[in-house]
Amino acid sequence: MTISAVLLQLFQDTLVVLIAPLLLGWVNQCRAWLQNRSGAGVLQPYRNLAKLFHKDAALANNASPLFRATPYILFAAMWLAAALVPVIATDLPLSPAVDVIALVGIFALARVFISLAAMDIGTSFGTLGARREMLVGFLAEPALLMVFFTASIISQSTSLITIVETLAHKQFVLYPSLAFAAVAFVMVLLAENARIPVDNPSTHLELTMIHEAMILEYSARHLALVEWASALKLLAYTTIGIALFLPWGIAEAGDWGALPLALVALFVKLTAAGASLALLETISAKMRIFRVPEFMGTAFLLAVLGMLIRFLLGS
Amino acid sequence: MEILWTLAIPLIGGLLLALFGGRRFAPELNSAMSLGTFVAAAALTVRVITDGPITALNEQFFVDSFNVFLVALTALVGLTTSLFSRPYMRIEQHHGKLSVNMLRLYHSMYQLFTFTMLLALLTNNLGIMWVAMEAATLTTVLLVSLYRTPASLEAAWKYFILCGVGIAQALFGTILVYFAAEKLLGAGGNALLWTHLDSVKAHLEPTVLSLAFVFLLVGYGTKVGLAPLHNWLPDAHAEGPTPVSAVLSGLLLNVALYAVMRSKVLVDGALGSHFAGDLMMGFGLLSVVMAAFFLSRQKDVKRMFAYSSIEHMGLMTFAFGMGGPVATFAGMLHMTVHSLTKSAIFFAVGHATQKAGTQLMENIRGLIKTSPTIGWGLVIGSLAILGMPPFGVFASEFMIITTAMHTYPWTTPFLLTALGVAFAAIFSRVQTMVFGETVGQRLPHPPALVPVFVHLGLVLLLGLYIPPYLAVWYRQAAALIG
Amino acid sequence: MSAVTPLDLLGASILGWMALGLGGLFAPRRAILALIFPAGAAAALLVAGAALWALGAPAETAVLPLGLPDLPFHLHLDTLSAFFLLLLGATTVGISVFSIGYFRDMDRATLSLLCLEYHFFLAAMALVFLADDAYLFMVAWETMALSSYFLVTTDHHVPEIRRAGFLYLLVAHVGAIAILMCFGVMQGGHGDYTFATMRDAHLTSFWASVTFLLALFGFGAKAGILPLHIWLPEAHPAAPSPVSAMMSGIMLKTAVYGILRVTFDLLGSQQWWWGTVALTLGLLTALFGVMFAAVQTDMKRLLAYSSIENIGIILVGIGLAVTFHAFHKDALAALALTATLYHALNHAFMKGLLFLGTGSVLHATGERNLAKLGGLIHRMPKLALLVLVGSLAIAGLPPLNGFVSEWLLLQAFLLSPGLPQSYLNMLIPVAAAALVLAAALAGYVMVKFYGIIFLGQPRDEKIAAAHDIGVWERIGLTWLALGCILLGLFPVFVILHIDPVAQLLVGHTLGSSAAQTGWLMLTPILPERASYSPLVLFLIIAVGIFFTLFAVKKFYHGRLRRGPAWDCGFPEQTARMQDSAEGFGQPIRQIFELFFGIVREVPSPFDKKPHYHGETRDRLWDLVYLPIARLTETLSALVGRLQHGRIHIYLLYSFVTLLALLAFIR
Amino acid sequence: MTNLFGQLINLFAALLLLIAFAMLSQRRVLSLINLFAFQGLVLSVSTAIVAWSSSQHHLYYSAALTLLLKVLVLPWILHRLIRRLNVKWDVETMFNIPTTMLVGIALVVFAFNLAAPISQMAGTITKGTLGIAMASVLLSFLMMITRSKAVPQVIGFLAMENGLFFAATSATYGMPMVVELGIALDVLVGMFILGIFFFQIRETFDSLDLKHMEKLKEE
Repeated sequence: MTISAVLLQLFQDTLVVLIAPLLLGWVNQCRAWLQNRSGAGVLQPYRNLAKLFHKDAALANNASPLFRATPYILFAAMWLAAALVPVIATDLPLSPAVDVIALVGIFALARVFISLAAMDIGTSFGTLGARREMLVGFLAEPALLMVFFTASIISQSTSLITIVETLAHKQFVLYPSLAFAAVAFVMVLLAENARIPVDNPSTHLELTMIHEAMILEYSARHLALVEWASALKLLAYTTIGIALFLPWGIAEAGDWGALPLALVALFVKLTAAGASLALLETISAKMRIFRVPEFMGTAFLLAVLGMLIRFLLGS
Repeated sequence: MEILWTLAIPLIGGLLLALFGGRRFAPELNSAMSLGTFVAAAALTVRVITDGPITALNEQFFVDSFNVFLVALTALVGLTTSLFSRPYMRIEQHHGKLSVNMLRLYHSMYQLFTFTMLLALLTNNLGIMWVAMEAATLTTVLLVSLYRTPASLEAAWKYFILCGVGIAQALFGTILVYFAAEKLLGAGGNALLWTHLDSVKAHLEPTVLSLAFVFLLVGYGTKVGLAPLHNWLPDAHAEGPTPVSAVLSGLLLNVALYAVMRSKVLVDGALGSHFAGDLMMGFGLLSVVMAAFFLSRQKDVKRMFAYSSIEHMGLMTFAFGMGGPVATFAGMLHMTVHSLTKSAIFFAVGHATQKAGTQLMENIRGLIKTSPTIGWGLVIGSLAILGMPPFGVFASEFMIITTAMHTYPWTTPFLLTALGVAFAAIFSRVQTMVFGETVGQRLPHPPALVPVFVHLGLVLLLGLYIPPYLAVWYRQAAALIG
Repeated sequence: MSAVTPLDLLGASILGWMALGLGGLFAPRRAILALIFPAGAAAALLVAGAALWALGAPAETAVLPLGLPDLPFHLHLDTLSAFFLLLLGATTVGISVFSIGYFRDMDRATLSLLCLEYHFFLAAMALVFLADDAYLFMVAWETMALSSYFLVTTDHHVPEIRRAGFLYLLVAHVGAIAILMCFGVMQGGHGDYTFATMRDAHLTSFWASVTFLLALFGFGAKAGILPLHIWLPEAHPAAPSPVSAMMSGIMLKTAVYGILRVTFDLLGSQQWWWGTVALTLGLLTALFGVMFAAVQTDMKRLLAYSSIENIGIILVGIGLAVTFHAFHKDALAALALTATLYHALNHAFMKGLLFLGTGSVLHATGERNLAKLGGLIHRMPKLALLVLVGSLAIAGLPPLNGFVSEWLLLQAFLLSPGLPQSYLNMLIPVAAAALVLAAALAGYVMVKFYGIIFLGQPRDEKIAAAHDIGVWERIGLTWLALGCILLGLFPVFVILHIDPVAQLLVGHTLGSSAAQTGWLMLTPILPERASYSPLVLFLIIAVGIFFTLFAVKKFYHGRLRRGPAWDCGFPEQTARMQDSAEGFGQPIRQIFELFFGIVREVPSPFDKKPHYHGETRDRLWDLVYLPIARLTETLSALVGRLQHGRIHIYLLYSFVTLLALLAFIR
Repeated sequence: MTNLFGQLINLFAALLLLIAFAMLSQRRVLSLINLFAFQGLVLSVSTAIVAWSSSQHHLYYSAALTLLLKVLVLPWILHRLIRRLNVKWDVETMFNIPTTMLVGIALVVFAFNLAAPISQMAGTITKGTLGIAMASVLLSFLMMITRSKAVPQVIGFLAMENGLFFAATSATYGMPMVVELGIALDVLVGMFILGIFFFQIRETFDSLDLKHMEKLKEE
């Protein structure tokens, strides 16, 4: 691994941490516009974080060390996830350490920890949120893996780098299987990032909320970290989607000239992705919590279908 | 010479005990006599193993390694049972179930029964063998009806009539054998001597012999307890005094099977086909399966183990029927371990029933709590009889099942089912008897559990290590009966 | 000829175990705790060491002067045996040390019996792995079953426990007979039962398949493969926790060992559809197990069902290996096999840890019912930490060990395309999906398990009195937890040790390719195909955490207030209002409703004493076992009619038999 | 000369079979006993004839033994028994007599062609009698099945013994002496035991009807 690669890795690490809230802000802003609201501006998430970081932390009496440790673990895990997706260039030295399966594993790790933390206080809300989160998770996780498998069967590999290189730089082929996978992936993304129609990040209505219910007991710095982590998660998912389904423009290993172009491409893609995400959220309605399994099941089936098609048609 | 002692001691014992059987020292005398018998039998065994087969009294008696092993077994179990019956019978008397005369009858008949069985084993004359078997029936009939209760009388009556009729068929078979033999050996005594028959068996008339074997099988098979001729067996075992159940299961059935085997050898020689073997396999399999299903309905503990005896006799018959060195070896091993284990179980059961004051299993509870020795004896014994390693029963079942699986695969589903059902039936009941909360009163005399653990120890030994001389001995016997 | 060989050491420690067990009968209570169990642990350590040594050493054989006349006991120590002995020894160290503390307040009589059975159980399992002839194998196998039965029924005055024990022994016995028959097919017919001759015996494809199916049935009964699993959720909870740990962690693996031994070693060649059978069964078992685990309300039952799930996963691996090997894709077979063995090893550690953990909880609170527990992280922090490791591991989360083996297995799935059987190629992705589903559900289960027991507030007053674990328990648990972590962080080393086994069974290894980019990076086939480095991942996360922590400490004033949890403006929140275990399982129950037999009685709004009772029953019980029981009932009723009591009828039987036979020979 | 003996023996054999049928159809205990005694007589006479014709001297002893045991002693015991137990009632059978007879005839046919191939090779002058012996054994078996009281059942048992004995003498010039003695002893002892039994059964069930002894069974 070259020094340049190390630099690139560090660059991506910092970059993702910094732009994650921006993406969140952008999505919210688009939603505001789509709902004919002026919106708080794309920088609102940064302001929130800053505010939270200045507050005094309030902790429930029977909060255990686990409760306090979780935000850090969460943040680190999501940061790792976002940092390892080869979205600018494909020679990330750390990326081989984590292939797609491990990536899913990391998401699962984060999910388990936040759920445990939610159960720690022992309010009915926390446990309820944890349960719903795990419910969504155990259906989303296989779906996500199936999406990855479709891609990795095409590229004969589970390492992100190889996948991206195959999809981006081999001669262009249309993969119907990937189309199915893409749809499934979007559904998973919505579910995993607590977006409508599965969850609504902007309400605290106990009948529906999932993510918010879990982090109800967090405050100040802990809350800030958690929020930041979920922003990172959104970014990670988006970049994964980009890497899998619109990988064009990602720079090849050692190709420094392509970097700026790649960066531009990334920002364009992110903008588009954020906008379309907001659009999706606006046009769809929140569904009952018991409908969620059906929703996720559909995603899962679509992904499996994609894989089968891959086997059947070899395309 | 040893032969004479082996036969004389129990005979004398029977006569002596007919006189003093009611005295206070009678149980000890009984044990002493059995001990004498055992010593003589042991001497005989040693001699046969060293010098090979011997005959005596111008060939009226004949001992080869096949029957000497049964002689030794009979003498041993006879001894241990007499040891067990000392406290057992005293307790029965203490509970007022037995009068002095009954006790006298019991002791005398016990010895005579031993005598008849040894005679049946040792004689070289098929006719005398028949006589001895009939005599064994008569003595045990008296033993079974010892308590004079309606149930015991009914059991004894059925036992007498069914076995009498069966034995009569066996006599007809014997006559037919004689009829076939006298053409070759000439009329008179020799034509019934097994040694002579064995020497000319190849030339015996096949049709007659096959006919004879049917009668012999039905006849002696009744005493072996093969289904569907077994109906006397559970009643007799359940209603007689427990020592008698022990010797019935442990010895009488073996001797009957011995008679069947002797005739099988002749028939195989004459027919040169697997006819006899097929019949025995059929009966054996039927007995195993039927007994297994009977087992799962039992309420009376002794009755249950009686059915288990039917099952195991069926298994042996099946093994002998399959023939071949491995199966025959396994069959004889199974004879040994079954006698030892089953009698041990009956010893434990005897004391357990005395404690609980009933033979109904749902009223026997928590033996391990009250008297751990009886409880563990019963558990270990049952596990052994159910074919759990490392006990000897498993060793023989191992060989039987694997051989069957290889030679007659179609039989194995039946065996699997039967063994499974039998396991469920017996173990579920034994478990409730030994575990859990307890009932039952103290016994007026200390129970005799040495025999139990001696037997189980031997069975354990046979499961893990069969001494070479024993193996050689079994092999000789297996070679004799093919 | 070196002075001492691994086999000697193993033999020594097996004898040692037996001696210790017998010693337990006579030793006083203190001595049993202070000497015998530690000594047993030491012997276990010796076993582990010797096994590790044997993994590198050539195979050894020995013949004991015991056994049947033609058949003295044959011992054979090859790499397969060595691997499983390693599993046995390494896990037992932790469990035995734990037991020292766990059994401290048990009365002498019970303790000495338990000590006897415990150590004979260990010795029997070791002998199962070493046996090289059918007879010794069966003896060891059944001794194992028997001793574990007595262990299960340790407090036999509880009727349920008696029932559980009986069920267990019955299934075990039927399975054993099936195994016996399987050996019966393989033996040459000349009464030679050594495995050596079985290897040489050439079976027709039909008989080979019969053997495989018999083995699958027989060993499946011990492993708890569907539908022979029913004894498992009864027996494992019934036993004292260290025993549950051994049964779940180690004993189930003896069945895995048996299947591998018979399928790959004794039957030289396989047929591909065997693999399909195993694969399907495995998937069903895994899904079934995890589903039922999700709805349990008894913590030990929950773990038992999770064991069923893991056995299913292992069976899936075996199925893949068989399929690949049948198609002569040995590299893939090696991959699948390695994954299988790895998972077996992991499961031993994880499940051992968790069962011991529940044991400590049970010991401290006297409560097995999840509805009563809660908040133990405050009362028993040390235990909580150790169990957390186990829970994360068994939930299959990186960087712990559970993830590695599942990762390898998924790799095997992904590399499968290109099998000659087209519909196998269809089946395999679906199978992969199902496997992933099971793994994800395991996460759900473990969150429930850990969250309900350790987090939240105590749901019952007496929990408040719970005390943390003593030093022996802590050492034992730490040993296992360390195992989970190290197995997770250094997969390459583990795989290098599994290689000899793969070499033996499928004639191909993984290590050469797995370690090609150094011990840090695990690359099963090629670096660009797949790579995973738990250590790096772990370090990155750690660095991330510390960096964040540092940054926050640096820029944040760190003021902190403690207060009551937010009650949503509803003042009287009680601990009873927390989500219960059953509630936590509710979504699963709703989604997979048709698999559960659900029995619930819900109170009406007007009940004076509102009472709720809900249980989820095993459908298979009603579908498979009750019919069998009824059939037996009816059959024996029919047979019973024959014993009619009338002597004339009996005479008639004899008469008819006689006539029939006469007619037959005529 | 010899074929005269042969005819005589065949005659007696036929007589034996006839008696067996008579017993099968007989309802009264007393006459059953008499028939049994008569059967014994026929048996011993035929044995004596065989002895004379084939100059097998030990057969005289067995003939004498038969005479003593089966014609004098056993009937005497039986007579005393039924007098002491006063059971002179009629014997009701399980099936009605004609059916039994039909079954019996079927049995005879069966026995005959079962024994046919064997009788061919019988060296004695008494070929063919083996079938009759077998038939009478089966008939007495049938009788034991059909009788519902204890005493007739025992008589059937003894009659079976007779059939066997006839088989022995007719087919093979008799078993070795020692065996015959043994058999005789067994029969005698058995009879005694049965005698004791009758009294015990009687005093326990105050009847000799077997339907009281159907308690032991699987319910």
